[in-house]
Amino acid sequence: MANLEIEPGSSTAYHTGDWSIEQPVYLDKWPPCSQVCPASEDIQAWLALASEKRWQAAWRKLTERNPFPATMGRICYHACESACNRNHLDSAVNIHAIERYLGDMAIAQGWQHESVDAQPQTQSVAIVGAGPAGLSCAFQLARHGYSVTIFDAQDAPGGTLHSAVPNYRLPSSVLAKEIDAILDLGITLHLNTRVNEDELHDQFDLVFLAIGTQQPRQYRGDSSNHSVMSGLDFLRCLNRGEPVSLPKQVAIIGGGNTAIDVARCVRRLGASAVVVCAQDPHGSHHRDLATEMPASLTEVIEAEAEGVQLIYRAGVRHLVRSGEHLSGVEIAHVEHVHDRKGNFNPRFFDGTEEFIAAGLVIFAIGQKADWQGLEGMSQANESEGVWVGGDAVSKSKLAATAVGSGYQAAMSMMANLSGEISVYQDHKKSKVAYRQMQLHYYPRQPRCEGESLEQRLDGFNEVVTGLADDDAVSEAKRCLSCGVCFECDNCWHFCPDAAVIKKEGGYTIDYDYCKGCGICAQECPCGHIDMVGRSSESKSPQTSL
Amino acid sequence: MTMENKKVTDLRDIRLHGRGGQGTVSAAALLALAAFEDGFESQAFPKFGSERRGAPVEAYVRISHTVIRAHNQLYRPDAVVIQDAGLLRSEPLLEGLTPGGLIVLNAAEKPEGIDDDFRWVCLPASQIGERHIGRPLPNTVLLGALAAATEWVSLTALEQAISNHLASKGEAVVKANIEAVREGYELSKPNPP
Amino acid sequence: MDNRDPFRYNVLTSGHRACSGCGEAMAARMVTDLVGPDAIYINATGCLQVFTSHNQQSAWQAPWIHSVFANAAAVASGVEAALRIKGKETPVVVQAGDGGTFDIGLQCLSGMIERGHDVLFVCYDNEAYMNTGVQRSGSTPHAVRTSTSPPGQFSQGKQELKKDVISIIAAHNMPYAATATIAYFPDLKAKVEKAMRIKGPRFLQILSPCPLGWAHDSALSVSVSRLAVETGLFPLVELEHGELTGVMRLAEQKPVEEYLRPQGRFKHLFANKAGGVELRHLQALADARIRRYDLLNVDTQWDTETAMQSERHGRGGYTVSSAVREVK
Amino acid sequence: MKQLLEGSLAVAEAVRLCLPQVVAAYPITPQTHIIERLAQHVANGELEAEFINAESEFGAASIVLGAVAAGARSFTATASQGLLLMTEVLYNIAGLRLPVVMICANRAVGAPINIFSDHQDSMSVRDAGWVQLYVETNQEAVDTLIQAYRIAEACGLPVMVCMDGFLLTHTFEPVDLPTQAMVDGFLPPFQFSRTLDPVRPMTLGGASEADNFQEYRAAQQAAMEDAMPVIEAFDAEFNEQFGREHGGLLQPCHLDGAETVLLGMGSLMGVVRDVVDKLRDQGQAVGALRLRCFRPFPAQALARYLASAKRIIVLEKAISIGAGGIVAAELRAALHQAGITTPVESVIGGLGGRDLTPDVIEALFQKSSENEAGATFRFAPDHKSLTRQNEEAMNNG
Repeated sequence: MANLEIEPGSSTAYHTGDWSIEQPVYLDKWPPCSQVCPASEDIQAWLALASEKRWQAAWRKLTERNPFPATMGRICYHACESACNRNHLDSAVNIHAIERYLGDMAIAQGWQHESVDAQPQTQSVAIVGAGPAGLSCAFQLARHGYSVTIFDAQDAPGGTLHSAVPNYRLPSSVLAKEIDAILDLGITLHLNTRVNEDELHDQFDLVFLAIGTQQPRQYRGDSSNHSVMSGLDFLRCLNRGEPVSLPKQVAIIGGGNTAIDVARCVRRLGASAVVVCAQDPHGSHHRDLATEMPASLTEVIEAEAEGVQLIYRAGVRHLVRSGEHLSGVEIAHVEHVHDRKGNFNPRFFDGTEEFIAAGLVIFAIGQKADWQGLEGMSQANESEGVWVGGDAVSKSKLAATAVGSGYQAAMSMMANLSGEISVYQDHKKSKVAYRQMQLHYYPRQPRCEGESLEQRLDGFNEVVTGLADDDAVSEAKRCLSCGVCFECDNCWHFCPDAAVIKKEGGYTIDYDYCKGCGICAQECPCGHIDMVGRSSESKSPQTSL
Repeated sequence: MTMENKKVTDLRDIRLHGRGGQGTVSAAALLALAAFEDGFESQAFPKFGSERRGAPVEAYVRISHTVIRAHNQLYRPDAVVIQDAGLLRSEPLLEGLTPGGLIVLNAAEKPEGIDDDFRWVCLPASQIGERHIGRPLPNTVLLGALAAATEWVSLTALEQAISNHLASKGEAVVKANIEAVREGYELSKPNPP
Repeated sequence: MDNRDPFRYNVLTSGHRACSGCGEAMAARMVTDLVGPDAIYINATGCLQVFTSHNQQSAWQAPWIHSVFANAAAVASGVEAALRIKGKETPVVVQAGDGGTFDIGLQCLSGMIERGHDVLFVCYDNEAYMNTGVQRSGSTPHAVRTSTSPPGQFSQGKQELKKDVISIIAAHNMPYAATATIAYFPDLKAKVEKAMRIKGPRFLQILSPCPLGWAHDSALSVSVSRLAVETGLFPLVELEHGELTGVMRLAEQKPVEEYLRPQGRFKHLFANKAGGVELRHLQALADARIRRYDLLNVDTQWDTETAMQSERHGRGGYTVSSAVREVK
Repeated sequence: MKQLLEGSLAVAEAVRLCLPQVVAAYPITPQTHIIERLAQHVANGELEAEFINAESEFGAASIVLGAVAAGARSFTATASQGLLLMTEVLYNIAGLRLPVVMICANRAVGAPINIFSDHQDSMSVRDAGWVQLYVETNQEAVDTLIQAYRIAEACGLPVMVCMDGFLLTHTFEPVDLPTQAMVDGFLPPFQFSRTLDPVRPMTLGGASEADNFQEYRAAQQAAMEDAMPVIEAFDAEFNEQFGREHGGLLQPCHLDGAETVLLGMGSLMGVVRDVVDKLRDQGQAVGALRLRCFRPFPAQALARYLASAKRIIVLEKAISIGAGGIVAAELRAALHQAGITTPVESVIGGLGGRDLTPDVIEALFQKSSENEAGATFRFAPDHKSLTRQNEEAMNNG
């Protein structure tokens, strides 16, 4: 055949795909923020929507997993930001600020949650505890058409969020509005109600126990209640608006967030605060001994800025009294607080004693569940129609953990009720570390912060304001979209073989022509493309749509 | 080439000598054109090679009653036109000139030591040319002289050839050259017997 | 014709037989899709011509002609002259490798530019004669191993320097001459579009890594070309009528070793002391280029960091300059 | 109407009449007057074309290659070293089957450098796939140039019109230039089916492999063979319209009853004709045959014309160094193929401008001891020594 002209594009008859040893595949991966988020929020997804100013869509995407964005945006200690791959480029995306921005916007705009299933279900579920776990579970069930009834012993819903989170961090009105939005899905709430096992068994198909930890752990070394109180009680009093009078100096015992909350409240009431905690400060911890201070670093820094004094690796040997009057505490270097079996058994080093003057000691050394009336259910399991979640059973006492726990319970219960296996299988996608990404494709851009109040010790006003509108967009755009295609076109531009086809909203790889050079995977900024060994089955075009 | 060949084709061969810049090749072309005007077949060509200003230049003309088919060089001229007498000292200008052949020389008078076998026409063609053309160009003056001395081409035909060939250079140039060719012709007309 | 991709023409489409990871194929695809199918392409002999027109199968979807190695610019001159006399405004684009530009094709290219033909000449510079098996060219950088500049007891690879062809081209009172590389698509796109808006001869030198000849992993073609820029060894510049009018600033200067390490063609430099001298020589060459073009301080629209930035939903594709020309 | 014109100018006029749209060339003696005149025509607006001053002959050939591929009738001219510098592109033009027309102002090839006429240049590229037509006079150059475009465009073959440098290009001769209307009546406007055009994109000049390359060459060979009747037919058609013909492939001179026939190409045949006339007048049975079309090589026609000759002399102005006469070798093969056993005397002369005078030609017609020695070829005698011998003979009586 001696043609003087060759047909355009006739090379497509030759399938260079046969040359390949490896082939690229598009793979949506689980970004580190979502991976560490206790509520398993799809952070990348709602940030992407926010970056396009699709605010309501972003809010809906967020609340699929967590119906408390305004609340969590304020109080969550945002592990997501510590894990953010952007820390390897400049600084983490200000996720919590955008979350709060979305939550506040939803409240301001009066956005309503929408049902997922139009069809109401016949089964009914009881939930004990109207804290974040119970409300999260109720929210999911109600969205899916189940009849939900919540019982709570308190006079207001919200659990610890309501009773023990200081107003300067979470104004009570914000929480109330988010709870109202949840209840608006048609959830029945019985307050001031202690329900018993039999009632639950008789009236409901399934039960979710989310009773939280409402009982403070007591200090064992001193039986006198005078000049000693628990952190939880202290915060409850404050949130109820009861008058609190303090001595000049207050010692707070404990290394958790409650201790820090208490200390900062003490400062706001005009007294000086010393926090004595058994753990190491952040940044010099011994991870194997699990001695890292559990309080959020941000909170600690804020507290120190507000004049709170912190003493690390110290424990209370005993309270020092002159008669009934408390004069202070004697502390000493503590090697460990709990022994190997987990029992409270502190070991102090002699010769390290120190006196801390204090007119009041507030112990914030943990809380426990109150099983009164539900003792029989405390050991029940799902086969008996009982789910247990929230702070009462989880090691982490974070509100977001409780929200996640409620979500998991709801999904599991619905699967149980419908007889279908849950389709929600989080944490099964592969992870994406910054080393799998090409960070040079992203512009460096400083993080936008909300503004802090200067005169913060004057009262219990919110310390941090929300983001400005423009800042929320540009901050959302800082998301690297780890492991999730954001259609940058790199794979499409860089394919030497025109084997990447661009479609509306994504790309397809034409394996007939892909030679498997690996450039697309190498140059994908967000690590969305993996090279895999070529198998005969994977010959059909693979898409990222 | 032998004389016999020449008789066969009734050729008249003319060789022109000059220096680069004197219009030697142009003169050959004009002569051939004039012959062609008169109804002859003719052919003109330079001594092949590159042209360098000031260097000796030769050009040739064939005039015939019959079609000229030869494209080879010309060795036995019947007339030689010499545009620069100085060349006589260095170049074999008269080589091959047939016995009784004509020499048309750009000089006020006949130089000494030239074979008496040849016929002569001498005239200060550069001066005449300068008078008419403004530059010491002897070529058309010498053509007029050649025409007058040989009657191989007519003056009318030469004038016509000049008009055609030099038309692109403008009317003034044509006119000046026609005057020059006329003067060369007039000066060289053989005295009436 | 192949219309698989709704978002670009695929002027150079699939099924071509370039090596896996070919930088030249990538560069040519970018350029030809930016120029579009309403143009006439002239190709010099070389890899691109061979792998796109293999044995009665063509990967081109635009009018395309190949004649011989040295004459692409002259063929383009003829095509352009023909179009001009016919009153057509079809753009004419030459594609050649570094051999067809720096060496054997330089004379025709120089003639084309001097005569002012309205032609875009694109050199896909892969710094050696790859088509014939990696022999040294005038574009091969100093100290590179090729099959005709092998390292040995008395040699550390190519002794001579890479020819500064962009300066040679620019010295023709050239309306537009620029360097680019595949790593910076937005920059490449801007330069192609700018070139297509200018009338007269235009020249683009696009650094196009060759995984075979440079001996790097085929996945690294883009990364390596980026490092060539970031180290200062391959400055991205624009010259108009001989004047420097555009430079890609280096956000930071990377040591040349980062560029050299992944490439087998520089491997011998890491083997002994003599190689070490050449490493310092290459660093000095990079430093000199940085000084010459003021790559670290010059005030520019983009730098090597900002020019890289990916954006959600891409940076625009291939909507194209032939339209721009029609408007003009 | 006949005019006395320099050969270069005459063919330049012929080129102008063919209305090429692109003219590209690089100056080389003795081709320069042709392109200078065309440049002037373009400058004056007498020819609507792009005149491209190429940077080399290689570039010039490439430019017309591109121009024809883009659908424009084009022209170039060169000679000697310039033609050889074009060689690669000449093959390419032919391989792409582009109907390019060019003039080769035949000149010797150095070293030593020599600007004068012989046929070594065009003979050296005889295998490149171009039709080669060698002309005898400037009139024929004009007419052949016009025919060349018709042939090239009808056959899809490039055509090289070979005219002797200086001997034709620099010689003023009477030439009858046709009018534009006459040329237009003979040469239709250029239509090229493989024009580069986005409206119908195609790939030209792609790579080929062992399993089809030979077919490309076979197709070129077939086109060449098919071109022979076309060349003859167009010359005949030209004759009808213009009243002049040039023999098509071959032009005989006094072949009737000729026992000794001299075969040659180009302008040297003028002197040969003069000599044949003279010898015929003297009663000698001599004749001549002019090979006008060297490529395609008209082997069968040659055998027909030479079937009855008793002695065949081939005089050619080129040499295949190490072998001898090129035309002679091909003629021997052609005659052998046709079963004709007449010996072919191969004579090489006129190299580098050496004059082939009537004396030389006459000497060739005479039998000499050298002829009978059975040499593969010999060089023609030098005209100066022959003249001296003749003069001495005359003087001696």
